[in-house]
Amino acid sequence: MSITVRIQPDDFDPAAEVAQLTEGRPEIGAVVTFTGLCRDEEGRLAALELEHYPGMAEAEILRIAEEAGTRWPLEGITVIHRHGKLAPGANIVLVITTSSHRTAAFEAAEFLMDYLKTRAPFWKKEWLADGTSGEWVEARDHDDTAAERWQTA
Amino acid sequence: MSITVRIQPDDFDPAAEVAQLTEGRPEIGAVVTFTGLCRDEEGRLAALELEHYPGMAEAEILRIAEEAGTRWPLEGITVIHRHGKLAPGANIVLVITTSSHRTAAFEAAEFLMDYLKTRAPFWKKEWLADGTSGEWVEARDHDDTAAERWQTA
Amino acid sequence: MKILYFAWVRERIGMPEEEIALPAEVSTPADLLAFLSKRGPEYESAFERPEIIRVAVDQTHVDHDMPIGDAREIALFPPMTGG
Amino acid sequence: MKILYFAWVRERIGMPEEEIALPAEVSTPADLLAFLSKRGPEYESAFERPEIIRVAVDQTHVDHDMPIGDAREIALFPPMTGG
Repeated sequence: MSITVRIQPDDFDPAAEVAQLTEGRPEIGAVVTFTGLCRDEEGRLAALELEHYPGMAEAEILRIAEEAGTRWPLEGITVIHRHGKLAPGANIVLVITTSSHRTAAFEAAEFLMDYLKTRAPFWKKEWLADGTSGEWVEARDHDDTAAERWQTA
Repeated sequence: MSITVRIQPDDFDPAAEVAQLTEGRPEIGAVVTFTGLCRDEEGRLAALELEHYPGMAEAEILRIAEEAGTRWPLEGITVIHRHGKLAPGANIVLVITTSSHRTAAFEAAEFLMDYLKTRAPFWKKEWLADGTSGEWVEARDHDDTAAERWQTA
Repeated sequence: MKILYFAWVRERIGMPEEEIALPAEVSTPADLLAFLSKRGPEYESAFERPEIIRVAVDQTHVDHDMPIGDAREIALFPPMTGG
Repeated sequence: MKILYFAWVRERIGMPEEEIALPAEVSTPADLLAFLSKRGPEYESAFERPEIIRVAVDQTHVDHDMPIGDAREIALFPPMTGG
């Protein structure tokens, strides 16, 4: 299985990343992509600023991806996470999973997102529409619960 | 919520379809795509031929999409299903779901795929690498089980 | 009544659709399958396992014991394998 | 020892990282948080709820009661909100 992890300020192109994972691979039957976008929160936000822990962010996402590879029969995983100040509508994160079968691709993509939310060292700060800096986004219990469902006894 | 359903022989462009659903929609935070591809089954297949029931195929997929819209808070759904003779590596089906939140987008995309597999009037026939026509693909119990998990009491 | 066939049901019967005048006693899909099976060996072969045949009345899935009513078209086909 | 701060921990302390000579009795993240809290009001504010602070030792998540050992760097930060 191939794993690609990138942390970058620049935007990404999901179609190009999918092509990278699938071209010349006729054993792949299912491709799931998740793209997380910056919301405007009903006009309240001018931007989200994403801070990360360089080095650990890549290492932790790689650990999560390797874990997914042991749990599901995957052909490939790509995770790209942006940092810096991102405007509403901008891409934040991309997860792609490929597999022979759709269930593996779906479950692994959900697993990766749940773990990215709760274990990858990124933090979001709100910038408000009036130009001032707002609050740091608070972690949601919901995300911890979502991640816990993957824990095995 | 916007729903787009297309049944067509031609290929589709997932990136263009995602752009259609997301542009100028800053309330969307999550985009899930599923792309189903024709596998070569370890070199055994030259093509899959997809037959469908014109009229009912569109109507049934629209019913499934409307059902998804009542179950999850979605912003948009796009389903494109190809028919005709498709070579290994070719796109067969595209499902896109958009929502404010990732869980809704993921679950709705899985629901749509499970129901497409078991309720949309399409049938796959194998064409073998030696040029002869092979068997009709048999429905898998696994797909019925996958669809049944969405049934409410 | 317009009857449509798909996939291997179509192949075994040898045509994609036909117009058939249904006798009054054919009031459900189960009746229809039994009636058609008597039309010849190709129909017998197509419907040798009637329980696996799926039925759509006017483009909507129905069970084998539902009333056909005044349908415009009835389609008979194997379990679906799309997606 | 190199100590790194992120997000509002970094903002409250007023710097992203610093070198601190840790006394021998600081052997776990819990010890470290208690030790740092005494360095001044900015630290006290950053760590006023030590139980919610996440800790990474050499870029790996650890619990508050794990031994720090001979780590090269320890990072202290709020619950993560990526993805």
